[in-house]
Amino acid sequence: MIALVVILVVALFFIGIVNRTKSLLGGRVGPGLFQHVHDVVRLFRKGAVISTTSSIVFRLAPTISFVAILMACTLIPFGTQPALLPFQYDVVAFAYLLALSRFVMILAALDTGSPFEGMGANREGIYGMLVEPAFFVVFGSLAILTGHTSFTELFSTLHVGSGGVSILISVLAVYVILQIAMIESSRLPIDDPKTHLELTMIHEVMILDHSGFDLGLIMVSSSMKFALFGLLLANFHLTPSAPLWLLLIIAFGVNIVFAMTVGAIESFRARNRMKRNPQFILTLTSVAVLIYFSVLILTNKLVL
Amino acid sequence: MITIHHLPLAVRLDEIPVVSVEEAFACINQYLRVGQSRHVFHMVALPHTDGHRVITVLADDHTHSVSLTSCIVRTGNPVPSLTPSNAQMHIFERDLWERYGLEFTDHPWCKPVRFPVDSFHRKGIDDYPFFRLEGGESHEVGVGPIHAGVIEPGHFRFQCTGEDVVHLEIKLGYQHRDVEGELERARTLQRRSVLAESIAGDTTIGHAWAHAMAIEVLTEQQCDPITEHERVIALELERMAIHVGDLGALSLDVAWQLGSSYFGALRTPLINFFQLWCGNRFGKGLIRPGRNRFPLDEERRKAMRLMLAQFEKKFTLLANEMFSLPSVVARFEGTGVVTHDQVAAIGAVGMSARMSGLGRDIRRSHPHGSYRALDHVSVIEHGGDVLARAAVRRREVDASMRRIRIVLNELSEMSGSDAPTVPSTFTPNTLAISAVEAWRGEVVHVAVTDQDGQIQAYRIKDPSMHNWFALALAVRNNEISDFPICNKSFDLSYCGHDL
Amino acid sequence: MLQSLKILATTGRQTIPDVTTATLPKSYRGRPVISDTTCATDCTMCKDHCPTTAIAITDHHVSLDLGACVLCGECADVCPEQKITFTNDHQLATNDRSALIIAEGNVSGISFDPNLVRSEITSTFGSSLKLRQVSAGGCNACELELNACGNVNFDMGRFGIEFVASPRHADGIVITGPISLNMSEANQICYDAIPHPKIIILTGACAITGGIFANSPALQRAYVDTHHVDLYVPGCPPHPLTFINGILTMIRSRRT
Amino acid sequence: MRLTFMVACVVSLVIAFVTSIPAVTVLVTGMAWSADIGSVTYVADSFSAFMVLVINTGSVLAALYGVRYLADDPDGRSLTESILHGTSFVALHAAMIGVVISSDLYSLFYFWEAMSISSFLLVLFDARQTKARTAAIRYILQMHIGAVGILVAIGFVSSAMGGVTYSLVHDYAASHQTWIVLLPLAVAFAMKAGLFPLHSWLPDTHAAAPSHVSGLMSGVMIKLGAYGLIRFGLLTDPSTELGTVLLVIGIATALFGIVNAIGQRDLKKLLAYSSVENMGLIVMSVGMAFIARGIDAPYIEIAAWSGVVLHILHHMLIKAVLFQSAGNILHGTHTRDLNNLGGLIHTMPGTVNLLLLGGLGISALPGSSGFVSEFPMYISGIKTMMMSSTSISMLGVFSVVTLCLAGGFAIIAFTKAIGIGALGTARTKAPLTAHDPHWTTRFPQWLAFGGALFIAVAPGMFIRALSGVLYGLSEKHIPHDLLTTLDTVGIGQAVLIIVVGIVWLLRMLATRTKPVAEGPTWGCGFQEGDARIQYTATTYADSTIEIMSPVTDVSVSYRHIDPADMFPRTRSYHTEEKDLIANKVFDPLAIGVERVLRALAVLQSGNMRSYILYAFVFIVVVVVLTLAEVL
Repeated sequence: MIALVVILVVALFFIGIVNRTKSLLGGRVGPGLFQHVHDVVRLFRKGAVISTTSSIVFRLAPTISFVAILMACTLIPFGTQPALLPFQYDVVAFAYLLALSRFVMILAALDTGSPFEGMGANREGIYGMLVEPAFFVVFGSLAILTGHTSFTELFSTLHVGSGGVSILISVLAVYVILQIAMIESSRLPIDDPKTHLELTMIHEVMILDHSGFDLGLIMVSSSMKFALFGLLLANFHLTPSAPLWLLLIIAFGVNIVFAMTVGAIESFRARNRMKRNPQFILTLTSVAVLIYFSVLILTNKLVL
Repeated sequence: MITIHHLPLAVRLDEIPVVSVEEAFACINQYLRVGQSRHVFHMVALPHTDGHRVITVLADDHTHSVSLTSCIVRTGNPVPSLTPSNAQMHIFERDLWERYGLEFTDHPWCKPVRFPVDSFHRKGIDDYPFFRLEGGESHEVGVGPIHAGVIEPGHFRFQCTGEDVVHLEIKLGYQHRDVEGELERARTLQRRSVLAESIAGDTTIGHAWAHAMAIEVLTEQQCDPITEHERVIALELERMAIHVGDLGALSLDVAWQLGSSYFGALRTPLINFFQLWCGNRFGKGLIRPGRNRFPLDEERRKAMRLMLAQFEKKFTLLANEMFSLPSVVARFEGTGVVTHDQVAAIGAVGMSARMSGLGRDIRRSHPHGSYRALDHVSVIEHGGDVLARAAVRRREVDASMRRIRIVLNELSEMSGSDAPTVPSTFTPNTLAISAVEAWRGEVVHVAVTDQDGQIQAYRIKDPSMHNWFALALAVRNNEISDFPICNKSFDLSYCGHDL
Repeated sequence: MLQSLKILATTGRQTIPDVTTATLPKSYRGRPVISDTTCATDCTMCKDHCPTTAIAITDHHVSLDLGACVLCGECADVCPEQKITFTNDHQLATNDRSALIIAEGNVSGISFDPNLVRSEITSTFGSSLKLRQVSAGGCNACELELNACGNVNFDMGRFGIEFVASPRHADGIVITGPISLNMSEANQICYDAIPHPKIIILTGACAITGGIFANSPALQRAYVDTHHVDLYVPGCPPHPLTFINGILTMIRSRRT
Repeated sequence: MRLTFMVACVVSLVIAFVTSIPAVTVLVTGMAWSADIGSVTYVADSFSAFMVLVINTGSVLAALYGVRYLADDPDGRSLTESILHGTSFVALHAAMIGVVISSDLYSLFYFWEAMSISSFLLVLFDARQTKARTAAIRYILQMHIGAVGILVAIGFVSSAMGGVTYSLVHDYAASHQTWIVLLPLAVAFAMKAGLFPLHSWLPDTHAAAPSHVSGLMSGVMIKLGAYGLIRFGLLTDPSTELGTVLLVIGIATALFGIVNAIGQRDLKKLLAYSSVENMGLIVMSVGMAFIARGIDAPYIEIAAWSGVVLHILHHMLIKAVLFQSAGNILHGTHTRDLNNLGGLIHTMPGTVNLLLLGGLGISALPGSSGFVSEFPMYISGIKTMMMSSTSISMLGVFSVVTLCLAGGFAIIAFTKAIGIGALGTARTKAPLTAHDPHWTTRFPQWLAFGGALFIAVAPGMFIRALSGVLYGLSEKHIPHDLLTTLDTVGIGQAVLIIVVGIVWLLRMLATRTKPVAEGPTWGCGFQEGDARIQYTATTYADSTIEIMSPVTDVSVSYRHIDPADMFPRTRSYHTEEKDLIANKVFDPLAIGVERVLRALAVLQSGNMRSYILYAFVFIVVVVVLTLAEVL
C-alpha cells in the first residue's frame, strides 16, 4: 500500500524534476515542478475532438493502458513492506502489464489511420519487443541470487549492502533497469519527447490524435510508469533495518537522483539514429547476460 | 545573346535579342553545356502581342558576366522543353506553364509550382499529381502544410517502404500572397521597400538590398561607400544570426539540448544588435533605395565589436563541442547526401551548392557593392551531407565575423556624403537585374519598366527556387526519421519560393 | 562532458528574469504616439508614405491603426511637425480591437479589457496553455519570433505556455500571416481539430488586418471575420516580449 | 450444402457426446477406460481423455461455425462435393479420437492415415483454385512422408518384439537404442505438429482450407502431433537429452513461426504461422518437462505440464475464435490480403470485436487465457534458471527469453493483423461493402471466447480439474503453492478486467458534460484524405523483417530510382513473402529430384531400337559382372 502511495507521490513531481534539471542545464528558468500536474488538470477540464476514422478501440485504449500501469504498480513492494498484490513470479505479470499497455496504445494509434501514428506504433512494437529479454534476464538473475521469485520477496532480501550482493551486480542491474525505464518511457537516446516532430518520435506521435480527458489519462500513465521504475530502482537501496522515515527519504532521494540523471542525459547527448536503436537495445541484453553470469559465479554455480 | 559584365545591370528591352524559339533554346543549351561554372539565373515572361516574350537570364561565374536572350512563345503553341537536357530549367518552365499556360512538349515533370492566384490553369492547391509507387504495398506519408513545429507551411509527400524513403516530392504554394503582383502595383518607394523586406523575413537584408539595387540601377543612382559598407555588415550579420539559429535548430532536431539552448541564446545578441541599430530584430526598415535609414555610428560600432568579441568566445566553444560530440556527429555524418553531380545538375546555389563542392557564390562571381573591393573567399565543403551543411554554416559564421571586423575598421576611416534622392519613376523600357548572396544563396530581382517608367513586371528569385529540389534528392534512400535534420540543414524558404 | 560543463559555466543562465517589466533599447520602434499638435493644412505626408493603410486622417485628426502598422517608422520620418513618434513600449497586445487604434494625444499604453476575456480561459488555462501555430502566408519573421519566445532568453515555457505539434493537444490557435487563399482551408481544418474551449490569437499586422498584403487578391480572410478573436498581438513582427506579455495578461486577468 | 453439413454437424455432436461421457468419467475417477473392439484394444488414460475432450470441443465449435459459414458460401457446390465435405469432417473428428485412444502402432497408423486423408479432402474444398489444390497435394505428400516414419517404427518394433502395442514399444525402447524407434515416429509427429523445419505445409494448407477447417486443423489436429511426441516420449522414459532436443526444436519453431507471422499479409497465413509458434511453445514446454524429469525437479515438471495442458486448451479455443473471424472477413470482403483491408471495425463490428479479443488472447496479454497458459511456462523457465547446473540454468534462460521474445513478436504480429486489417480506413472498396455475417456464425466464437475467459479468470480450477491428467503425465501431485499462484493470477486477471470497467465508467462520468466534436484524423491540415497514407501490411512488417532477415524470406521486385534520375517515372513496388524452408530447402530439393528424373526420362525415347540396346547393355553388364565374380 505504501508503495502505491510512494509511486503516486513520485509521479506528481518526477517529470517536473526531469524538466527542472534540463532547464537548469539549459540555462533557463523553465516550468515549475508541478507544471505537469497543471497540464493534466487542464486536460481533465477540456473537451475532446475524436477522429471520425477511429472506433471504440481508440477511446478505450487510454483507460486500459492506465489500468495496466496501475496494476503494475500494485506489484511493486516498498522495501520489506509487501506490495498490494504480491504473488510468485509477479515479475512476469509486471512485464506483461506493460506489454498490454503497449498493445492497446499501438492499436489506438493504428485506429486513426494516420501515417505518423502507424510509424510510432511500428517503432513502439519493435523496441518494446527487443527490450524484454534484458528485463527477464536481469530479474531471473536476481531470482537466482536471492532464491525468490516475486518482487516482494526479492526486495525483502536484496538491497545494496545486503550480504553476498556484489556491488557490481547491483550497479549493472540498476544500469539496465534505468535504461529499460528510459526506453519504456520513450526518453533519450531512443526517443525524444521534446522534438515535436512527427517523423522522428515514437511515443508522442502515437498519441497525436488523443485529446482532452484521454490525453490526460495517458500523461498520468506515463508519469506513473516513470515512478514505477523509480521505485523499482529505489528498492535496491532500501535496507530493511532502517526506520520507515529513513526509507521514505531514501526512496524519494533515489527517485530524485533518477529524475536528475534522466535530465542530465537528455541535456548532454543527442538521440540515436532510428536504425541504431535495435542495436542499442540489444547491447542492454548483453549487459543483462553479463549480470547473469556474474550471479552464477557469485553463487558458485558456474561449472565449466 | 547579349552579355553584360557586372551586376546590378540595367539593359534596354530592345537591346535584348529576340530570336526564334529553336534558336534561343539551342543557344541556352550551348551556353549551359560549358559546365558547372554556368547556371540559369532567371526566366521571365512578358506579355507580347500574340503570346509571351520569354527572357532567359544566364550567369557565368568565371567571367563574372550575365547573358540574356529572348524568344516569343505563342500561346497554344507547344515548344520543346529544356528540362530533359538541363534539369535546372525545370522549375522555371513549370512556372511559365503554370502562370501563363505555355506548353512544353517533353517536360518530364510539368506540375504546379506555387498555385498562384493568377494561375493560367486555375488549379486548387489540393490538385497535385504526386509521383507514386504502384502496387499498394508501399505507403505514403504526407506531412504538412501544418508542421509539428512553428514553421512555414509546405507539403511533403514521401513514398516509403517501412522506415525508408524511396522518393520525396515537395508541394509548395501555401504561402503564396502575390508579392510580385503587389510590387508591380505599389506606387511609393516606402511600400515597395517594406514589401521587399516581407518577401522572406529571414532574408530581410538580402531581399531589401537586392530590391534597393534594382531600383538604384533603374534610377541611375549611386550609393555612397559608407552605405555599401553598412549593408555588407547587415548582410553578414543576418547570415551569422540565421546560421547560428539553424545550428541550434539542428541540435534540437537531434535532441541535443545543450546545443539547442545555447546556440539559441547566441543568436539573440546578433539579432538584438539589429534592434539596437535599426529598431527591429530582423533589420526591417534599414535599407531603402539609395540610403540606409539608420547610420552605424561610432557608438554602435563599438557595441558591435564588444558583442562580437563575447559572441566569438562562446560560439567557438560550443561549435567545437558540437562537432566533436559523437552522438551528434553520428546523426549528421552520411545523412542526406546530395552528390556534387546532383547539385550541379539541379543548379543548386549558395550554401546548398557549396556543401557539395560547387563553389557558387555571388559575392565572388558577381560581386555587388563593397564586395567588389573585397576579395571574397567562399567556404566550401565536399561531403554533401548534413554534417557538411552544418560545417559550412559554422565556417561561414567565422568568415562573416572576420568580414564584419574588417569592414568595421574601414568604416571608421570613411567620411560620408549626402544620400541621393531617389525619384519614383524609372528609366522606361528597361530590364534591371540585381543579385545578392544572401545566407541561403543568390537572391535575384528582375524589374522591367514600361514606356511610362512604371514597373510592369517584378520577378523575384529566392535561392530556394533552385534548392528545394536538393532537399528532395537528399532524402531519397534515407530513413524517414532523418528527414527533419535534412530539412533543417538546408532551411529553405517557403515564402521566398511561394512569393 | 567536461566541455559541456565549461559551456554551462561560461554562458550561464540567460533568461530574462521578469518579462513583464523588461524594457527594450530606446532605438526599438514600439508603440507609436501621436501628439495633439495641429497639422499643417492639408498635409497628408504621413498617410501618403505609409506603406500600409494604418494611418487615417479625419477632420485633420491623425489616427493610427496598430493592427495594420508595420512599425517601419516612415511616417515619423516624413512628418514635418514631428507629430508621430515611436516609443520603445513593447506591451502592445490586447483583446480589444478598438484599443489598437491610436488616436491623437493618446500617450498611455494599449489597454486590455479583462471583462472581454471569456471565463473558461482564465479558469482552464491559468497555469497551462498549449498553442498550435498556423503560418498562413506570412514572411516567416513572426514564426521566428514565436520560436524565440520559447528560447532560453524569453523562456515562455516557464509560464506553462508552449507550442505543441498536434492541434488535438492544443488549447488555441496562433495565426501568423495574412491567411493566403491556399492556406485558408488548412487553417480552418486546424481550428476545427482543437478541442473546446479554445482561443484564437492573431499575431502580427498581417494576421490582424492583412498588413502590407491587405489588398492582395491571393488572400482569403473570411476566417478572421467570422470568428471571435481572443488576442491581437500587433507588430511586424511582434517582439517575443509583446507576445508573452499579451498572453500572460490574458490568462491572468481578473474580471472587475 | 447447408443441409448436408448440418447432418455432419449433428453426427459430430453425437460423436462428441458419446465420447465425452467416458472421457469425463476417466478424468473424474482417474481410472483409465479401455475396450476391446475385435482384436484391437483401445485405451484412454487421463491424458487421452483430456485430448478427447479437446478434440470434441474443437470439432463441435468448427461444426457449428461450418453450418452457417457454408450457408454463406458464394460458390455453388454439387451434392457430391457437399456430401464428401460433410463425410470428411465427421471422418476427421472420428479419426482424431481414434488416434488418441489407440494403444498399438497399427491402429495409430490407420487412424493417422484416416486423419491425413480426411483433412486432405477438407482442404480440397476449394479445389477449383489452383493454390488450394497445390497446397492440398503438398500436404498429403508431406503427411505420407510422416506416415512412412510410423511404418518404419512398426517394422522395427514388430520384428524385434513380435507386436506393436505401446507397452511393447516401451520394452523395445528400454532394451534397444531408444532413438531407433523414437526418431521415425518423431518425424511423423513433428510433421503433423508443424515443427521447424517440417512446418512448411502448414501455412499454405491453413490458408487454403475453408475457415472452419483451418480452425479445426490449427486448434486441434496439429496438437495431435504434440500428443504423439508426449505419448511416445513418456513411453521411452524421457531423459534430459530428449528434453533438450525438444526444447531446442520448440524454441526454433516458436521464434521462426512468430517472426514469419509478422511477415505475412495473408490474414490466414499469419494465423497459421502463429499456430506454428504456439506449437513451438508447447513442444518447448514438453521439452522442459522432460528435462525436469531427467534432473528430478518435480516443481518444474508439474509447472511445465500445466503450461502444456493449459496452452493446448487456450490455443484450441482462441484459434477457433481467430480463424472463424478470419472466415467472416473472407466472406465479407472476399479477400484475405491485409493490404486490401482496413476500417472493418466500422462495417463488421461484431467480427472485429472477436478478432480483437482473440488477438489479446493469442498475444498472451494479461486478462486473457494466453497469459495464464504461458505463466506456468515462465515458472518452469525461471525455476530452471535457478537450478544449480550451469547448462540446465542456461536452458532456462533460453526458454524464458524465447517466451518473452515470442510475446513481443506476437504483439507486432497481432497489432498488424488487427490494426492494418480492421482499423484505420479502408484501403480498397472491399471492406466498405462488407457487413457482419449472421449472428449464428459468431455464436461458436463467443462460446469459444467464453471458455477462454473462464480459463483466464479461473486457471486454478482447471488445473485442479485436470490434476489427474497432470498426474498421469508426471506421476506427481501438484504442489500447493503452484495452485495458489495460479489462483492469484486468475484473481488478478479478474481484478484487471473489473478495474478497467470501473475506470471506463469513471471516464464516462467525467467526460459526460464535456463538449466532444468529431473531425478527420489530424493529417497536418492536408485536405485530401487518402487511404494510401497509412501503413500497409507490408511496410508495417518491414522493420521487423529487416532485423530478422536471417530467418525470413521476402523477395522485393522494384526498380530503384537512379541517383541521376531527377524526374522518375511511375514504377511499382512489390514484395512476396515466402517460407524460408520451403523456398530454400524443399523447393530446390524437389526441383533437383525432378531434374534427375527428367534426365533419366531421356532414356525413355520410345524407339524400339534403343530398348533393344538397353537390353543388350544389360545382358553384357550382367555377364561381365558374373565373370568378375561380383554377383
